[in-house]
Amino acid sequence: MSGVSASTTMSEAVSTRGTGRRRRRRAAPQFIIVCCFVFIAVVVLFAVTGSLLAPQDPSVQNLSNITAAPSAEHLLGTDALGRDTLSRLIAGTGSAFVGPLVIALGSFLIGNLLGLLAGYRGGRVDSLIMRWIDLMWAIPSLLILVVVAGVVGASYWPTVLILVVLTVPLDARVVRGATLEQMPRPYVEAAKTVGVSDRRIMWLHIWPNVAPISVANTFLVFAGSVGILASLSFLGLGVPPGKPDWGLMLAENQPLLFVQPLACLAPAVLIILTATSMTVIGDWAYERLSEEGPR
Amino acid sequence: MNAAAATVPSASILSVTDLRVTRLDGDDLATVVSDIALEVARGESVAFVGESGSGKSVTAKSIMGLLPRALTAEGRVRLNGRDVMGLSEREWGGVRGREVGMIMQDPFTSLNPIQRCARIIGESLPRDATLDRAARREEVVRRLAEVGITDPSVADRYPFQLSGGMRQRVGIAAALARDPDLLIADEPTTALDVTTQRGILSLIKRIQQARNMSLILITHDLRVAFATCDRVYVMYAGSVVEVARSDELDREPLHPYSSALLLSEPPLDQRLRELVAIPGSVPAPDDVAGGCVFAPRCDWAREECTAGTPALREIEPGRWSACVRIAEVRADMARARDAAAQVPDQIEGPAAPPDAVIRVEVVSKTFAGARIPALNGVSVDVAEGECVGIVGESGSGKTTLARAIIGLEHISSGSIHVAGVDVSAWAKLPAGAARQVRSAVQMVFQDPYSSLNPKRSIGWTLAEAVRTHAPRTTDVKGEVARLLESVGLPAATARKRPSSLSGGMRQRVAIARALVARPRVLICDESVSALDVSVQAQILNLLHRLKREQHLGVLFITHDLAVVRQIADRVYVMNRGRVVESGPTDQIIETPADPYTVQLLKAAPRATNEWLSD
Amino acid sequence: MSAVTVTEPVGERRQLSDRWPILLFIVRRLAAMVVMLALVSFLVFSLVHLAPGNPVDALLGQKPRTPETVAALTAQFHLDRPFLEQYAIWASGALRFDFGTAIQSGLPVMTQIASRLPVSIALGIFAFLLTMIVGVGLGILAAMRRGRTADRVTTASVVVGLSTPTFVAAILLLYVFAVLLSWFPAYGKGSGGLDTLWHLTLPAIALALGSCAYVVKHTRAAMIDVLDQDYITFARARGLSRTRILLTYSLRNALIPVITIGGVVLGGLIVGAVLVEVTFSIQGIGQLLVQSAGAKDLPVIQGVTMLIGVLIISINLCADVIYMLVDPRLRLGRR
Amino acid sequence: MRKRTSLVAGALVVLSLVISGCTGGSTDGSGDDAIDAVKIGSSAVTTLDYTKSNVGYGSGLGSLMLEPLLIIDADGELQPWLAESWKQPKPTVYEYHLRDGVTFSDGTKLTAQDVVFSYDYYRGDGSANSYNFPSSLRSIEAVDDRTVRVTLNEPNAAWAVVPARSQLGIFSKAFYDANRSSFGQPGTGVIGTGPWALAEFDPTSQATLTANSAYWGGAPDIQKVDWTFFSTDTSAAIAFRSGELDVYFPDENRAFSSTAGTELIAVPGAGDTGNFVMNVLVKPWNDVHVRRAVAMALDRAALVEAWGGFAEPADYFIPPTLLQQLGTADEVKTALADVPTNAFDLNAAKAEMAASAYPEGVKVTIAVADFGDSYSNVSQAIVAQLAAIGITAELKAESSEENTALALGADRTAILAQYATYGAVSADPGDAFNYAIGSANATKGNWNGTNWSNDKVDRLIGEGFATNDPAKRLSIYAQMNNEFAVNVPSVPLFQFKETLALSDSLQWTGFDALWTSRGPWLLGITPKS
Repeated sequence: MSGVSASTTMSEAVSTRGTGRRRRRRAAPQFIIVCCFVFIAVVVLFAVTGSLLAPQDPSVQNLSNITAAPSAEHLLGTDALGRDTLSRLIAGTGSAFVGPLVIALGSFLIGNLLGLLAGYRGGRVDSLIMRWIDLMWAIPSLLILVVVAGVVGASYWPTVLILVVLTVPLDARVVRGATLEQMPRPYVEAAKTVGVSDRRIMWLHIWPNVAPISVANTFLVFAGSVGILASLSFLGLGVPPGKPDWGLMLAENQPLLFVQPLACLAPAVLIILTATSMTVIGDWAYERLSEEGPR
Repeated sequence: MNAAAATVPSASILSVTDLRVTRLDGDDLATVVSDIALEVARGESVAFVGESGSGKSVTAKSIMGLLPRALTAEGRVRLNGRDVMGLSEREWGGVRGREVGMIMQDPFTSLNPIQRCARIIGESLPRDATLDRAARREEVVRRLAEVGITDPSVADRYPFQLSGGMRQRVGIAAALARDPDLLIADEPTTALDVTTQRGILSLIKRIQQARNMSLILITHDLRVAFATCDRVYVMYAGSVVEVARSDELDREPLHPYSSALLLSEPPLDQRLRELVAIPGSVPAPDDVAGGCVFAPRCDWAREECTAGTPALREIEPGRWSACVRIAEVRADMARARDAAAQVPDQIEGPAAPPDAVIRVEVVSKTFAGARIPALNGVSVDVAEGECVGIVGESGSGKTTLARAIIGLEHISSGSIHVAGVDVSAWAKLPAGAARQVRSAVQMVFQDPYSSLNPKRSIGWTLAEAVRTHAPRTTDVKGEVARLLESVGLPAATARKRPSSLSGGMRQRVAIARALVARPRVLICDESVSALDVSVQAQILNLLHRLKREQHLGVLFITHDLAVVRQIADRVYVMNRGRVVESGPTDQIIETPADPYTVQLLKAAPRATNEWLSD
Repeated sequence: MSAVTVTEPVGERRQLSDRWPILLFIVRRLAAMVVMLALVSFLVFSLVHLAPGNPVDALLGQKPRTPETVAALTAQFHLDRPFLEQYAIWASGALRFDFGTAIQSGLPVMTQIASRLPVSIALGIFAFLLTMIVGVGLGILAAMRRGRTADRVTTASVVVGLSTPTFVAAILLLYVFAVLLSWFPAYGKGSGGLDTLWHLTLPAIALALGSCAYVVKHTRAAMIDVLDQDYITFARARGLSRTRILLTYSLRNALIPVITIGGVVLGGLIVGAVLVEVTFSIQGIGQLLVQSAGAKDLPVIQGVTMLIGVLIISINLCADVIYMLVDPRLRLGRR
Repeated sequence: MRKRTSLVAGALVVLSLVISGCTGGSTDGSGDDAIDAVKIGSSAVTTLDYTKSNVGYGSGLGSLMLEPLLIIDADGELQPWLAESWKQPKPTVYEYHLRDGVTFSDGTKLTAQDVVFSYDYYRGDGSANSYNFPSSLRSIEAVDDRTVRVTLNEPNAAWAVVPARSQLGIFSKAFYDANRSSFGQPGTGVIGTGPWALAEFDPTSQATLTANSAYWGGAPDIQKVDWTFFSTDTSAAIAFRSGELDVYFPDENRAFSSTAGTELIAVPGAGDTGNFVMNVLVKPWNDVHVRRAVAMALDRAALVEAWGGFAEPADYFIPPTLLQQLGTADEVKTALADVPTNAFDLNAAKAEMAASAYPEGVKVTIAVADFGDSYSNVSQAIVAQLAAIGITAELKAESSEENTALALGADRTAILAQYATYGAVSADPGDAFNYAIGSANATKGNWNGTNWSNDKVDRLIGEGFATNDPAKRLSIYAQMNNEFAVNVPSVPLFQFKETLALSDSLQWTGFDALWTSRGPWLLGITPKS
């Protein structure tokens, strides 16, 4: 202890104020987080390779071997047209993953841009976004999609685009809220008084502090989109019949619950796993991003 | 350690031995306080004094079994002769409120926001009382009267409808409802204005004496402790370093830390040449374990100081110190105190020079929806090289004024000129003029913990400021290092994130950032009020030095007259949006003209009993 | 006790104006709601109008038709009028709460909605009660047992619950409890009373699952926040009983933010009901919407969208008003 | 999407008519066999006003209350029902004499005015039911209280069976007059002469019917009918499995059977067929070689599997079962002997492809409307089978409305090839599919989705109705089948069976494809002895 100079001990004192007020939330145990990453990695792999890695052609029918129980040849059995369930699940990974990815990224980009603008500048952008959000509030997006898809008969990509449009204001609101929370913080005002340009303040000062919540929210949007897209397929809106798609498989194979339940339950489980994994990873990302330097 | 036992003549109501509190931090156990021993006699008032992180509050909470979840206490706490350490929450129910009560620090958060005052007090009344509604109500009104609230309608108000002082009075009434034998007041006035502080403290003292109740007052302010309490426990980094009667400690502290703490406290009655600051900041207990906790910051520290944990030793009857070298350094310390008390030969010219950098003329400002203007015809001048103080309580408009000058608020009427540029309408300033104004005036904010972007390193923040003001600077890194050095920080600080710096260091960084623009006037908005006194002294000295060396003008905004006395040449006293009085600092403080100034001065803490007696 | 005079100002009296902020708030929100509904109705109207297909075709189905029939139906539903006129006809009816006649069934839209509303409302309320009771209960439990096993299990379930789409939950529940175990009926709304309750149990659970997780998450956070408040410590320091602290301090304060959550949840349940009703063959308004959307039954689509819009906006308005009433800080205005 | 299924399929079941079978319901009300309640299911019925929606009769619910003038017996012969006799004084005039002592369930007497009013109501403008009346119908009038006279502008062989249609059930005019605005709707319902009367009607869940003790045929054995509405076959199947359902007519047969855990009763169908329809106005279907190749590339037996079974492979456009109206089975067989069947033959199909304009194969788009899983499955199987001859097909999902709008639209080239069901709307072999053939129907608002016809077919259509001679008509329709087989505008794939799920405790000995033409069909169901 002897000979410790004042300046080194100074740095040891950790304040309990300011940053300390944000409660540390424990994310899931390490093991589970790793599992989620591995699962998502596998999903991404299948989404990229498509049906290349599927044991069989997902669209090949075998009408003499319909609703077969699991066997060595068909690990998860077959459906009402004798197609291999496992292969169809693998082939369906793409539409289960890519759409939500586009929705999450799209609304992340636009939402952050608009949210930051609205929060920072207020004025017209702000009221536009707020009205947009009010509208979304009045009529929830799934209902809009049901009406749109039911009436217009929207298919996959239009649905994805509509979802981006519907999600943007929600994202923007999150970012706007977080921005408004940051705005009165002295560091923002300090940057202003130092003469830092608005653009720099927005993107280099405020945004990094908004990012954790925005990124975590994006993962939630992803998880939610998995559900919404699957819901629409389930209602028969969005994906043409015969296309391997988890939500559609759930709907198509629901009548098989008594005969070959796996054909229906397997996609259900995959939908839950994908959404859950993304949520967990989102939580993890939030925590990592919220860390404020070395402690 | 049977330290304090002997000092207490009559039967003690509270006796604590070997108290140790640890915090579970992840998988690590961190010490919060250790080896605490203390004794409180019936009817006695005792103060725990120390800076933030000294463990005084935690000690009080462990006495009441109210430690937060993450903290664990071991040791022995005897209350009225009974060991209360292992009590269950149910058993505590009979002890708390009845044997020991507590007043919390922040009256804004310690009262249930959705209950009316009558309920808050009523539910705290003894449970067994077979009072009917009317009688209970009467009792509540009586209790309110006891804490000085004579308006019975207050009982029907919600806490948020009351001022801070009123809330604290309601809190005291609630804490006293079961007539506890011992009252713990945990910094009961830190969240309040100075004028309110005196009222609350004198109320507590009066009630304590009237009821012959024991009192533990937790405070960071030695003057408050001396004025209120019989004895003082000085705490530092989780340990008690000195125990003494108030008057004796005031006369001669017997521990270098107590001595330094007293010295860094700015006096109101005179202006010192320089405040004595303690270098560095309060360490974590575990970092200074195994030796004298103050050794790293102590001028008199020798090898023997860190050879082992020093115990409290009775130096004189009733006087205990943990300094192992006290016998050797006692005289030294006395000399140091004398030296510090030196008054400067003369104070710089007070008159406002004609070429004011900041010229505020009859500025008014009313916030949207507010009925009372935040600023009401305020005129203020600040010139280069002078330090102008603005003193006022919360709500006086002093911060609004500062923000208006720097362009963070729009004014309703009047004019503000900075460096000759009319900045009444900031938004409409041409870019060139804005830059000119920016480089004339800069600001240091109150809260050092949030005025730096938590996501950016110190170096990044400073470099950005450098590039903003000197776009062609080639050696940004060198410039950053130079800036850090000018505020007394090592160049290596640039790599750190704000979260790893202490409050004082962050405030130095904030000042460094403000200095990038080479401003002619620096506005300091309560820039030292969030800091511990020892650190406050450092920053005040730094500002002093900058003023002298760089001929920097300072507009110093504070609620603390003593601080103003030390730093300001001229002072404006503000109350409710108006400047009620202005003039040279010494003149205002010594011969105040306005009744409000008189009231402020009366309220400023003094280390004597008279301060609290009306 | 010698009286000490207090010089500090006591808060101003403003009882008369106390109630005005709420009234004003409600009036403003209602006005906004009308504008919003007009906008939504116009959007839906143009959407349906622009989409391919013809409701008369939907009505007559895959069957031979006579030109007279087609002409008569076209005239009956004003399909031969210009778009704006069609909307004007609809809007003037809607102002008188006449939403026209359903194309598919020929019933007045109001009648058709009215006949399906009870089961949806029953399902919604059932799920809402489940959500709030279980959600708040678990949230409090988790907060009180913070860091312990009960909390960890709850928190983990919340993540899964939040990530499980309603219809997936519905199918899994259907499979396990109706198909494998046969504990619950798997379709329909039963024949009223307890039987209906019995029939709606699985759908309500499926519906409540996600929102329940949401409520747990927020209740837990609110409760933890409250438990850390100074006033709880102060209450303990005064020796108040644990029950009292739990009920009048922790719960009441923690539940104030949960009221807003309740509004959000109820809105979410209305949406989720669409999928649950389809999965469990409950002929409620959700299914009516899906069906009508498919059939381009514009009057019904409009009616249901308006209904849901009004419901959601009113629910949130109610939640806000209750929030204001329950929290004196909002009711009386801070400072 | 399942909604559509039930609506369309319901219509098919009812519209298909007449041929063979045995006696319908026994109407003797012996109290010994009384059954307390029978639980029947169907898709939702929103109204019993047949002019508003066809699901009322489509489900079979309405026929328990509203009875037709005539019925068709098991041999396909017309039999008296509300009309005790009828005659045809002139080729264009039919007179129906009502049974004496028939009362409505509210006790009022059935008169000729009720019949006239009901018919006029059904054929009015805007009625969903008006297609049942030929355009040659001039008037319907009451000659006296018990006699109704129908006058046609010109002779029409198809009129004879019209009064036997279940969708033309007679209701009480007085009741209608008293309940104009709410007629047929929940809370009001309808009043007919049938053995059961409506007691409760909630379109969102169920209807309850109670026995009409004053029924002219004697009080029925079944005291109460609990009729439940299901939104999907699956939910009905689960209900059946748990014993909450006694009678159900499924659409998704195989799924229903496995989910309900019951063997379906299946009888030969009335004439509804599944077809692959190609629009000859667009490429590549304008090439007859392609169409022939398609016909021979489709493996009907496999497609039956994809459909979910409960169908027979079909070889002719007008099925022999319908033609048996005009002759014995042998006569029909002889008449069709020379008609090619385009049987499954991949090599022949490939040869046709090679002879076509697309020897290297071709890419096509096939529509699939949301009529149900079976539709989707068959369409997917067709896509797979066409791949074998180099036709790469892509499925395009359409809502049923979109599909209908395209099919009936002015732009005839916009119609995509698709798998479609041809419902036999009449028992008459000429009338059954008349709406879907000929050049007159290849126009806006009409159902000839192939847009194909030729002079010969157009001529045959007219000749078929102009004569009443069965042998002549059989020959005409055999020629028509030949035209279709040679030109293949559509490929007949299979003929549906009529299916029924019936609980073990009940029996229905007379169940056949014509069950809806038996008046109150539930009279045929009795407890198993």
